[in-house]
Amino acid sequence: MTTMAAEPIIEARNIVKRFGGALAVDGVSVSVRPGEIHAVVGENGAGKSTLMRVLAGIIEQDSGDVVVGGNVLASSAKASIEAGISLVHQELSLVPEMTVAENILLGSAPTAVGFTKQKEMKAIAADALKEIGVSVDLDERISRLSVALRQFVEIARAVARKPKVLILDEPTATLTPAETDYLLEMLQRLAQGGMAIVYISHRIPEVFRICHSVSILRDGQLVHAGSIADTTPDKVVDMMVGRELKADLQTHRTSSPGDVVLKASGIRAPGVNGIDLEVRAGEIVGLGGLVGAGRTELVRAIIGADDRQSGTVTLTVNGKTRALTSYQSSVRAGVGYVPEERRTDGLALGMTVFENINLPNRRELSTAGFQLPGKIMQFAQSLSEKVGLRPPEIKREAGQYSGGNQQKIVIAKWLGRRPSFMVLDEPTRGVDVGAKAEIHKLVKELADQGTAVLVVSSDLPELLELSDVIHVVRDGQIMGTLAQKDADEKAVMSLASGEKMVNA
Amino acid sequence: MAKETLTETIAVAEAASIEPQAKQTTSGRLFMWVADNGIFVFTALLVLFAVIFVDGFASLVNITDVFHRAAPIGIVAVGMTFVVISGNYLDLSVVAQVATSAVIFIAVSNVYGIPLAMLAALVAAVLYGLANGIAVGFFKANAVIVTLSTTYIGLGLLRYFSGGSIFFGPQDGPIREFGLGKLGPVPYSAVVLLIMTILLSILLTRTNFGFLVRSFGVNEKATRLSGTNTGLVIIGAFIVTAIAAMIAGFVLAAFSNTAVSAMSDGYDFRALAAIIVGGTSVFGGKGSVFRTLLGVIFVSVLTNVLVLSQISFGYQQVALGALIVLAVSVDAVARKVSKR
Amino acid sequence: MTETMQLGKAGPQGFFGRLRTVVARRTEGRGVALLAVILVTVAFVEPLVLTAYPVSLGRIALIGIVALGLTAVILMGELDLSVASTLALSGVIMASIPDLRLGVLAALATGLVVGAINAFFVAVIGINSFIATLGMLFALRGLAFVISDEAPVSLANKDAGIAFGLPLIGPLTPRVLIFILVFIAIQVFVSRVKAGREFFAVGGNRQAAYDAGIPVKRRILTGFLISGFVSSLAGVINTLERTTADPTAGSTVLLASFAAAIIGGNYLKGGRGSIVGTLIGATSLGILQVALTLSGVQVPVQEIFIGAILLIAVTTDPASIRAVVGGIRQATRGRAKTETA
Amino acid sequence: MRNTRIALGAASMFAIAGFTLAGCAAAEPAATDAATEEATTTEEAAGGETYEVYALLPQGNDQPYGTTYLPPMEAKAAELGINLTITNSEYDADKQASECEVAVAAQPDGIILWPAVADAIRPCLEAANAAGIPVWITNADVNPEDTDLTYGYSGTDSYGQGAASAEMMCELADGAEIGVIQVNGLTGNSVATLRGNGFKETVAANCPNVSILAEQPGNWNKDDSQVAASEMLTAVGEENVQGIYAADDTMVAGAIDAAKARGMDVDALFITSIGNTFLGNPLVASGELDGTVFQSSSWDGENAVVGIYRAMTGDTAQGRDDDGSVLYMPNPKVTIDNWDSPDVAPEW
Repeated sequence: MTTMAAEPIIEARNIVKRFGGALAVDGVSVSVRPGEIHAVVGENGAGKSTLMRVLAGIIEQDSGDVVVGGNVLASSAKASIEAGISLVHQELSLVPEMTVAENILLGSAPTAVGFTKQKEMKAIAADALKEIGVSVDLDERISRLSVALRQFVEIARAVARKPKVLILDEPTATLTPAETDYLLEMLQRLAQGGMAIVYISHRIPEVFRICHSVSILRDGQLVHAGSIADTTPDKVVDMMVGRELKADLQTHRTSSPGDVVLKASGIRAPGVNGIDLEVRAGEIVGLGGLVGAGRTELVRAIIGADDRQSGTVTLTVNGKTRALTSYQSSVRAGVGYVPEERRTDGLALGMTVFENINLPNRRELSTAGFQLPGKIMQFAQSLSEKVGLRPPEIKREAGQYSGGNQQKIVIAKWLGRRPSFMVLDEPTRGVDVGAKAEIHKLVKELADQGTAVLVVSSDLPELLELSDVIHVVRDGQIMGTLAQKDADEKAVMSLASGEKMVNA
Repeated sequence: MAKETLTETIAVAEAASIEPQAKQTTSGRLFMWVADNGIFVFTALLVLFAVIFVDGFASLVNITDVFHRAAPIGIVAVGMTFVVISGNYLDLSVVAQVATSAVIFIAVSNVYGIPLAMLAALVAAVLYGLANGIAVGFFKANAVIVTLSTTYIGLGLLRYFSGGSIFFGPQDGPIREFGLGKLGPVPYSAVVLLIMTILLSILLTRTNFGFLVRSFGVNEKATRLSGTNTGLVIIGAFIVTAIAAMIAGFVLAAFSNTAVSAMSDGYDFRALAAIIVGGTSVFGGKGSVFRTLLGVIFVSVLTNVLVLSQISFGYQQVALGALIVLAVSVDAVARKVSKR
Repeated sequence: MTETMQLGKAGPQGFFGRLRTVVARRTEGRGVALLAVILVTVAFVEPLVLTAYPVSLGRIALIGIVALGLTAVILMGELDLSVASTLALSGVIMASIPDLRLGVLAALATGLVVGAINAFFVAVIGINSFIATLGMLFALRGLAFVISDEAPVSLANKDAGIAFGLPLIGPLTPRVLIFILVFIAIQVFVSRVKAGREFFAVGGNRQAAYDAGIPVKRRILTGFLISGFVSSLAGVINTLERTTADPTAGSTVLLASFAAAIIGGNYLKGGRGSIVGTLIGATSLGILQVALTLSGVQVPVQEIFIGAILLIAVTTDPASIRAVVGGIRQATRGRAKTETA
Repeated sequence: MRNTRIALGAASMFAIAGFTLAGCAAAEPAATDAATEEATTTEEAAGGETYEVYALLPQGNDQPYGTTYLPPMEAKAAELGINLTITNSEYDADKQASECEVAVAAQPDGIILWPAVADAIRPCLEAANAAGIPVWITNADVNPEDTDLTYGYSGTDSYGQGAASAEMMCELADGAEIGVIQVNGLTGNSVATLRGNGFKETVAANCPNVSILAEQPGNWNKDDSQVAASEMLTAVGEENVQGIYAADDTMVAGAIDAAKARGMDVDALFITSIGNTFLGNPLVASGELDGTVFQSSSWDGENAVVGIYRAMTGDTAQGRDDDGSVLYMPNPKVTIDNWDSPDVAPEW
């Protein structure tokens, strides 16, 4: 809110973009001044990403202008970049087999008669990394970097272009709280340097922490624009979803765990160094920690999705104890797994909703290997209604649904198996507030019905809201265990970052 | 513009979540229909053209010839559709598979009788399927090179053990009768093709195995993480292909009553061409056995028409190539237009 | 704060550390291993392969040159099945033009035109390159038959051709030298030139390439031009050396080139691989073939052998081994459990 | 290593498949002997003076002719103490050229060459010549301007075969105005081209009353030929066709089946071909095939070895001047009159 140049550096004027018959962005205007951090919030599918892609010249608008420093911008990625607009994408847009330096200067590497100037390129890349304070080997291939590090390389690329306008689309989705703090401070630094920043996020607290002004989109229309000071988190959320949902938010459940269902002992795998873990019927166990702490590796090793070097896992369902040896045996024994990478691992986006739901349930929905279409349809329909898929059109391709709805489909296909043990890895990453609440509700119901649930989440409020007990993982080991009553963000963070040691 | 086609998925995603009943313009729907059913239209037009302008085309005896062209390559193609839909490009080793089957069929039946011959051929076919399937499914090796190497190995063995000589069936007997037999103008070989198409179509669309082949083609990881042994699925796909190739070998051998290791040269890419013209995606996931059948009929009718018109071999190839590209271009363009 | 940012490894430590990283970053491991095995074996069994290296080089160049061009396309996740037909067509066109210089130019132009057409269908019309070039595979071969009237076309100036086949520098024939030049050119292009490096972006993450303002269509065009040009160059070389152009030429080229590229560690879906890898793959195959010829083993047995080598080569990719090891471990673990249970 | 073991496993699986084939090869004694002999014979005569000879062939066990060409060749080589190294370029001129380079580099005592593409062979000859290695041409001769680089030639004259077949067709037509259809070999294959031209040009020269109404490739395959022939009959109208020529017996058998399948009276048709093979000879006997040209693969194979032997032992010098430096395979015409005479007993 400090001193700001009066003139906006970038303006979007009545942008309209339709896909097929559908309006994605409906006459939206947004303007940002130098040094301003401007939040754009809205549910998935509200049109945020489309609007940003128009600003970055990746998509051509049907009508309306993008004005930078007073003159109208031609719609092309190159033009936008030259005009000083750079976009940090939601889904990482790095090239796996190119080096860090090359990725930072992708498409804009310095050349002499076509030849890349290696030294100069590395110098620029090094500066950019220095500016955001990250150290990484410039010659390393992206494919060998951790997710978080990739996110920072992504940001370094945007910064390296010395942009006037920096657009970040869900930059913290894959980051841990510590990294998020770092990123937010970094953005404030950049803004003070006079850069205009457009910040897209579902995480309302972050918005209120660093942003000066906010634009709220719903169904492709601008429903509110103004200074952050004149509004409150609750108001913002209400305007985003267009309905009261405080009810579903922040409702703790009183759980009464039953017998141990899952027992994992001495689990060793790449990134996992000897972990023992128990989950009881009707209990939600949360796994907290920083990205790269080995949580995903742990759960995948437990259920056999990845090969584990040593350790045994048993699943006890009404008295019968089975050993989980391979992933298939786990699924047959009654394990459900909602993976971290929804679009690539969770769903076959090119297939219809009912086909995705049929996938793990096919044996039950067929006789002698022949599918029973009627049964499959009925089954899928009831499930997609149960998880509140909107619209519940099971003949539609999964890829046509928004993130939140896609996640609901993933959950639905496992609910069909009445899992006795359910693993959810980052269940609401990149999911809008409304769907988030619904998914939380589903997870809780699942536990209430006696399923043992294991949740991995980097979203602390979510972890705290869902979990009955939280194990904090660092360097592939459980650093401490917190019961719901004495768990709070600080406690989890201190364990995750290894400041102190709590004995369970 | 390609920019759009690339962001297409995101686009549609947003469109859908905004306006569930996002209606397409009528012209858009028309173009989509053409895009989806191009092969039907093409085949219909080609046949219509031939009937009107190419004398002799409509004669019964010529229809038989078209079926003779379509049958062996068609049986291979409908089988290979499984490998293509599973997202593994193609199975080059069908060349070796057809020849092996044909030689075994004639040679063994000459001594030990037909049932044993079929059994021996079946063994060989299953071995092909297993070798290809294991290498691709479990070793995650590249299908093109795997099937290329099994082609070398297979033809090598065939030529080593058969000495490469040409084998003749008896001048009369069941094989001969089957080879020359007809239902009206339809030779038995074409009947076999039809039956194979129906059976494989059921296998692909109505069974869990077929479902898994398709879903593997769309997203391997998601299929695996739904608790599927994807390795077995791939092996299955290659075995289906191998058995189809085996039957093609029988048909070919019975028709010509001879068998030699060189008789199926070029079956690999010719079958692929038919599959692609039919509209099955080489990306995997999308496609159908009936489309492949149409593709085969289209290519066979085309060749037949060109020969009837006394076009030389060179021009025949040019026309075939051009039509492959044309058929797919129409599809691609129509899709783009319908997006507008 | 900074300690949070130290996630992931910093620069490698010490010489061996650095060496290990360098190795880990390469994609040619499999090819190198295969080549080593083959070299050692022939050194003992058929040393002539190495002593008569000009011959071996000749065979390598024959297999490899088209593969080099093909790799440029594969790096972008595209395919070019039309290379062999392009080779035949450009040869025929060259031979059917009386003036040698004109012929060579026309042939090379043919390659570029074919490349441009392929690129047009792939980049502009937007159809899968596998299909577009499959169509060209048939069409161009047919065209070669039409132009040549289905029979070999002799060069007007046979002596020039024969001269071309003779060693130029030391024992090296122009074919080998051109092959080396082509290798250097493409290698430098994809490793040092910006446009070439961006092939990896186009193949590795096309959306990212677009977003970064890389002219993807132009890159694709470049790639197909390279592969078309190199194919026609091979056609020219063959026609000169043979003193005649055969419309059926290159029947064994397409699959051999793919084998070379893939053994060399190139990833058919694009974004991963190297020209060096292709060179290694071609070298392995070439030496293997020469050795087998000299060994005098029956031809069918040679085929079986080559097939087996190829099969082993593709099934011993680190990823493959990991996949299988994992599977076996799970299987065995399963057995152990059922015993106890 | 585990993966190698798996790979071996795969290999052995194919071995099993192979043995299934071995079983069936037993059905064809000729074939099995061929297969087994090859292994042994070459070693046998390793005693005394042995010659190293490379045989650069464009076909082998991948073609029926090559299959029956090889055993007699190897038998004769063993008899003369010649150690053969055989290659197969599958009619790829570039592959054969490279094999030629390899052969020259190996410095053998002689090279037997069956050109894949005659026009393309001169560089190979010059290389061998420069290295002082005698070259004997077999089966298909080189171009006239190249003959002086060779020590001689033995084999058929593919063009002559086509011509001979044409002569028979002319006799059969006996001046009558008839139309014939022509089934060629694999497009672009040199033998196919030569035979095709031989037939066409001889017909044009000797009996213009015979007109060729249509021609299509049959790819040396019976099934392809059968369909192509039938389609040609449809195209030109079967009532206009009184004769059929096919470039080999396998394809003519297909053409005959096609005519039969259409209910044409095969005996009334004038049908000629080339080969007199196990498939063709019975057709001649039955009177369906009116005439074919005998091609003896064993003569071809044996004389290739005899030729290079004489070249290596100095019986014949470079060039074609000495008598016996050119041995043309007798290509007797086989008709109903002589089909059973021993000197035209079919070999393949």
